[in-house]
Amino acid sequence: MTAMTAEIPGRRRTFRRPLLLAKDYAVLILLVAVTVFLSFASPAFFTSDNLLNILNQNAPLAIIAAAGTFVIVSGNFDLSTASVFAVASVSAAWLANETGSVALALCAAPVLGLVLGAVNGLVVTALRIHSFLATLASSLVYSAIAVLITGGALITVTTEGFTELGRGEFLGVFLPVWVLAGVVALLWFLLSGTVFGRHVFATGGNAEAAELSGVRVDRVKILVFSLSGLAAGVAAAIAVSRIASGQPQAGAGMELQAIAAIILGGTSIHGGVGAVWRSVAGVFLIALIGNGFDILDFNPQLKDLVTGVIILAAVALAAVGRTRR
Amino acid sequence: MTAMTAEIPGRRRTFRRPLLLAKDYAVLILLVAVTVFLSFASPAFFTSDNLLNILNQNAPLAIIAAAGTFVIVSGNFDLSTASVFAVASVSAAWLANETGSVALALCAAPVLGLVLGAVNGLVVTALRIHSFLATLASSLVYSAIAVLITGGALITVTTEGFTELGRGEFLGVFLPVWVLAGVVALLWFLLSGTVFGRHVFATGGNAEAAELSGVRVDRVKILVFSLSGLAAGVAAAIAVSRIASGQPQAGAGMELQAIAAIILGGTSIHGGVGAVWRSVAGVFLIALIGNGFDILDFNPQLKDLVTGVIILAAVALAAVGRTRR
Amino acid sequence: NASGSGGDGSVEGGAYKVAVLAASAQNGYNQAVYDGVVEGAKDLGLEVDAKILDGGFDATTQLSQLQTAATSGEYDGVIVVPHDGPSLTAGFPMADDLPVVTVLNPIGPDIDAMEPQVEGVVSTVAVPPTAAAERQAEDVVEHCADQEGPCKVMLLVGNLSSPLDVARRDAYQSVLEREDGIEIVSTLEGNYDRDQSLSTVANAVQSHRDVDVILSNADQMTLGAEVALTNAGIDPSSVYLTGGGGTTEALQAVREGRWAADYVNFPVSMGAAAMEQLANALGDKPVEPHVDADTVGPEGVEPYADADTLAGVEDFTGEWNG
Amino acid sequence: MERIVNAPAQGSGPVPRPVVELRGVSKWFGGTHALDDVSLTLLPGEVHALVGENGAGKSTLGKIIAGVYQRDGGVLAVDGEETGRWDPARAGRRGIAMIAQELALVPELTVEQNVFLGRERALAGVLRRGGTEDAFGRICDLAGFRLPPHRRVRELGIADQQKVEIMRSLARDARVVVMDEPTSSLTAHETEQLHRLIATLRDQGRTVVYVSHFLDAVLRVADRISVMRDGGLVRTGHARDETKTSLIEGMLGRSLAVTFPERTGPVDASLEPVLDVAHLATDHGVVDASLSVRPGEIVGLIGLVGSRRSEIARAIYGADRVTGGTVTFRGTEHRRPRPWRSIEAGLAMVPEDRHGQGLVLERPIRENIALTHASRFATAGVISRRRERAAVNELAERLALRPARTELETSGFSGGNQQKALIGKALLGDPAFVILDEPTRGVDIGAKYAIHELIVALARQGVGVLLISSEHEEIMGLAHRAYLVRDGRTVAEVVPERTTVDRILTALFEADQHQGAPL
Ligand SMILES: Nc1ncnc2c1ncn2[C@@H]1O[C@H](COP(=O)(O)OP(=O)(O)OP(=O)(O)O)[C@@H](O)[C@H]1O
Ligand SMILES: Nc1ncnc2c1ncn2[C@@H]1O[C@H](COP(=O)(O)OP(=O)(O)OP(=O)(O)O)[C@@H](O)[C@H]1O
Ligand SMILES: [Mg+2]
Ligand SMILES: [Mg+2]
Repeated sequence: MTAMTAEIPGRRRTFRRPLLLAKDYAVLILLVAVTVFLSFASPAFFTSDNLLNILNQNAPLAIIAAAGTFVIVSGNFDLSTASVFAVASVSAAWLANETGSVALALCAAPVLGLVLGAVNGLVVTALRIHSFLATLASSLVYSAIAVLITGGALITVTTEGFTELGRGEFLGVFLPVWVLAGVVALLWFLLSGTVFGRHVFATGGNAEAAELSGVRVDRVKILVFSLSGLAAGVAAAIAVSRIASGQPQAGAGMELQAIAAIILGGTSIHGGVGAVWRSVAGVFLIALIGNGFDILDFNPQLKDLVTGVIILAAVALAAVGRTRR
Repeated sequence: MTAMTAEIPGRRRTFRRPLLLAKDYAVLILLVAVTVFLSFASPAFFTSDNLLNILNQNAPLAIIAAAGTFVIVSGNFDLSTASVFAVASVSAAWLANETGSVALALCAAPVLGLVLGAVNGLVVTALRIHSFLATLASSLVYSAIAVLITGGALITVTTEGFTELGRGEFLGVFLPVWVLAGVVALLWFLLSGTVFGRHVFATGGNAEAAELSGVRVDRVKILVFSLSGLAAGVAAAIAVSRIASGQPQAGAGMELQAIAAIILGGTSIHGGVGAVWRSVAGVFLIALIGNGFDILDFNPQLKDLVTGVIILAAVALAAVGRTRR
Repeated sequence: NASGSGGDGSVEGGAYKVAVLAASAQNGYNQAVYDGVVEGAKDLGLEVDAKILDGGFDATTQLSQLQTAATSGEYDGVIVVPHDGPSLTAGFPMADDLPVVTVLNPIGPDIDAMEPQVEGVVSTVAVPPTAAAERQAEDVVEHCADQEGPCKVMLLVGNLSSPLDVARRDAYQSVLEREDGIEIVSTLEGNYDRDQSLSTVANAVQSHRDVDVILSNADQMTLGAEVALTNAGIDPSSVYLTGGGGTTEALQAVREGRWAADYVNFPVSMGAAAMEQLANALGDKPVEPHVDADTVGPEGVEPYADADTLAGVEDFTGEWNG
Repeated sequence: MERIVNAPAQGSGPVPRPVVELRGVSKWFGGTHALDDVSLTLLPGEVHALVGENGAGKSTLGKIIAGVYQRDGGVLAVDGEETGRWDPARAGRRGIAMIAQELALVPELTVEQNVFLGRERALAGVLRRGGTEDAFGRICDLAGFRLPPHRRVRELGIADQQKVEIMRSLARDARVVVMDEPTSSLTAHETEQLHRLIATLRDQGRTVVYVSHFLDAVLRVADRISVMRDGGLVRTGHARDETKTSLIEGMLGRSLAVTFPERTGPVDASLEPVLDVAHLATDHGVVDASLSVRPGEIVGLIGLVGSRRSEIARAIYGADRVTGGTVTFRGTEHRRPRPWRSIEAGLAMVPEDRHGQGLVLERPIRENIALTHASRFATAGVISRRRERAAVNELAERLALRPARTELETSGFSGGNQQKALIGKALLGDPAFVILDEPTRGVDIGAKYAIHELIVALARQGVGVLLISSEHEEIMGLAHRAYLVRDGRTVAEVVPERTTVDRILTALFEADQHQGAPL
């Protein structure tokens, strides 16, 4: 920056580090801010019990959001995760009761999720339609299937050991937290360190350029939707095992919660830019707000208001670093 | 937003006529097909009573979808329409009870909608964030406001004449149908016949190019969100007058129904392409399916399944005309 | 008595701290239960600090809240209005064994079993949904018995992907289908929403203008159905309309003869009853494991109400509106 | 050097008041100082050329004048009046328009709608149906070329899109038009037309800012030339005082001989062709294309804009669906070609539209260069960043990528440097055959020379090259053989060494005259 240039008031003259950090790490900054605030506000907050609880409770959503990152980065939308979750839940519950085999039932959920996700991918690529509409339609179909499997009723699982996955512990930490950690580590690596991940970014950034660069864009899309379905299935296995019952409404609204968390994390809705850790951070930022409201004596009718304002704050923080050119 | 998002745009395409029709008018073709089917399936279907009844019921949603077309064509999303609808509903109900003035109460709804919509537009343009996240956040804030207005309870309106707008008739046709017709005609013309409409297309097609051409992209966005909010307010006025009560959950889910109908109609989710009539056709295609289920006494648990399959059919029909590159 | 089984709160503040886990804090019914808890505490002469938590009609959220309430050490007891009773099972046994009273729905795998199903739930203030629905349907049977020719019934139930409502529909069907003269002409989903019920009934009426009975499990839906009938040019009082909930508007409609009957709930009294049982548990007094919610209402108010039963209790206008 | 039109009498008489004046303007992008204290005046009735290496800051300067970018410091004055807030709409109202280097059109709108965007003919906001044809016709006349007004822009090739940009700036009736490399996709004939148009505008008293890497053309059309280097202004001088050599010296800070590198010797005619195309046809305008390329041979495609050279390339590469004919690659038939199959077989293509078809702008340049061959640096799908970075950095050095920071986001690179990355991307996989569609589009004179050398070096290594270029000299100077293309057919084969551009063009034009106008 030379000294002689006239200054235009209010305009950034030079590049400042902290702003860039704000732009890239808005979600982390807010996550830390909320954590610090809650730690001071309530002694019950910063206890390992409470923190592990938060992790445990939100493991299914975080798993779905982590895999959903691939979908969004590839420039697509998956609005069917909640329905896939429902189908996987009721199927697992039904199988557990029918066969009495816990392993079979709990493995069936991810497998079914994978299959339904792959179907999404096939529909999107074969019909060449935008995934928003395709998965909206498939979500209707899937949730109807979930209703038909159960007849709308509740399937209560009494099979011995069925709740082990959802409620068990290992080294004092709930199993779902371990699963979450494993899934996130794996997906993080898959997106940022592998050829497949590279192709996902390229597909979302510029599908035509990707195709011309030899990326098999259709295959990438199918894989990405399969992954999202698989994750919904894993999440369903955890959740169904935790509550020991399957019902078709399970997971309702999760698809939008996951997308909101992904974008809140900083992954671009236009595709091409994003990271798995961001989505996980997004999930837990929203979860912390909810936890704070439960722990502190706030009027719960304000929870949505505060969540909305904090989302806007995250976004505004990210925008500060991005001045107009 | 720009041309290079998700799908690979086929370069120069050559088309065959009938397929071209299928591609462009898939939603109309299905609308006709479903109408014909239902006319044969039930004598109660193709009666002026029933058809007017369908128009009447879906007038609020159709109004929201018609205005939402502008948002989608401009390359944006409005996920806050349902919350704007809720705020406008409860405010109108509250005002009617407080002031006893029906006119004031019912005019307040559109005005409030306009204001909340404009706020959306300002947030989107000032923070330069994607409207998906911005309106998701604002929808949380707005629905919290709706809850705070009512304290979470229901407001029953007993004011004389309050239900006139929602239940009244003119020339044997329900007033909401007249309102719908007027709004659709106006918006159709606004999008296809005015400079503003042209700029909406340009903004969605390539915001950068539009900006370079001197289109005030930010102003277009603010207007587009204001319009969407205004429509949600008008829809709320109709709905609240019809049921004579306001409650904060009113309209829940409407935002996604509207977007689904818009895209089902054939408006591109990437922006730059679309029409008001398409969205209205999309609304009524879905509405016909629901009407058919109620009239024919089909198991309502299958409604979602059939709706999903018909959406996929519409989309597949449109895809037939679109050959691979 | 305040130091009964006490968590930290009671020792320090001398007051019980109670978490009220609402299925949604933004819902009139849940709000009424909460009001009942507060009133009930007052009637018992207890100092109670009751905090309402918003489940947002979301099973996961509510489960989180339950677990947070258990681990935070903030509360002495919990009163729940489960959004989804079966999924709350996962919260039990609770980390700190707080006494839990559930209102409206049981916690546990069986939605019709009122005795506590999981360890930690001390009392259930509810009516089995199937039993209530059967009772509503029996009133319809009685009405139809007086009628000549086939009796055409429309079922208007909340949401057929919810096990609770499916159980209700099944109960309606099993009772009504036993009778020869009764024909169920349509089964509709009203989603606890006036506007949606209005639409769906308006549609169905197009092909069944001669409907005799609309049997609904929620007042909001019946209110929508009523508008639909009026719009279609049918006098609502010529149809046997019945709802569920006992809202102010519903009771008024029954009294005015627009509706034939209503199944009345007493959310405020249920909240008070729940508080009473919780206080018993905290005070090491005997606890009733099942409080029949039909019996908790004010003196003389019959839960399965019609104009006749309401005639005797003029000043009962319902415990909530929503 | 012969000028098209005589420059207006400058130097004699009072100096006219500048329309636009920049004083000490600077611009930062993150850590990059894109413009450093630049002062410049634009006079009415002049053609003011900007020249400089890739990344010198020409586009940035143009965009600041047109309001696309905000300056970080300095003064911008229009008609002697300092501007405060400045954006394209305000600039437009003050009579300033821009043709962007990277095409900025609305693909879903028609040609006519794009041309009049922001300037719609309307009454109280309601579009007027009639009258637009006349206005459109007038602009076509002025511009000297015609386009179908109701065709969607997305259906146009890149050259026609560039024409739309030109027409759009005309529709603005601007006093100042910034043209950022307006001819990079145009053929000689159209470039000539544009130059005549520029002269007309100048003679009407308008100002044209002309950014170009074609120094001969710059010297012919410009009145004054500003030379830029590394974000700074080296000098502004009268065109008559400059020569190609002086400009190059100013731009690079050193001299450089600009000729075509020595062609490799003729290729043994008995060699098996590496690529053999027979009667190729697609849905996208290729009717009957036959050609062959031997290892080490550079073969050109010569045609007018719209002759479907790019479509032939795409068909061979598998980007468009082939409906007839055969592609034989290294002796085996390339069935159902798809880009990934081509790449696996050892074929590479540099597409003509670097933004639409070439690069993922929001990713780092490293990922872009490595995209096609990421698996080369991977074991079991896991990429070794170290190996990847080493390979990419080496290529970046060979191509003189500026800035030489391969971790930066691609969108932050100047047009010419993005083009270099695109070429690097094709070369990373050591292909046996490359298709180069406008490989030097928008690169500076030094880089162009480097790319030419690279092409020749490839041929020396035995790689077959299919070269498409709107700069016919490029093909004449580099190719061993060339095919003439018209309407999706290969119509004749020529040996550039034995003919001239003029003769070829005459042949192509005459053929076109017989067919009637291409519209
Ligand atoms: N949007 C941007 N973000 C970051 N850096 C940028 C951006 N635009 C330009 N730059 C940087 O500014 C410098 C000047 O770029 P500019 O595009 O003006 O060059 P140019 O002279 O037009 O080059 P070319 O001849 O290649 O088009 C370059 O170093 C470039 O990397
Ligand atoms: N399928 C088609 N239908 C109609 N017009 C077409 C079609 N394909 C190409 N065109 C027209 O011809 C032009 C094609 O130019 P194209 O890019 O194919 O040719 P080119 O010889 O490669 O020229 P360029 O120098 O532009 O690359 C387009 O601008 C378009 O107007
Ligand atoms: Mg440039
Ligand atoms: Mg070309």
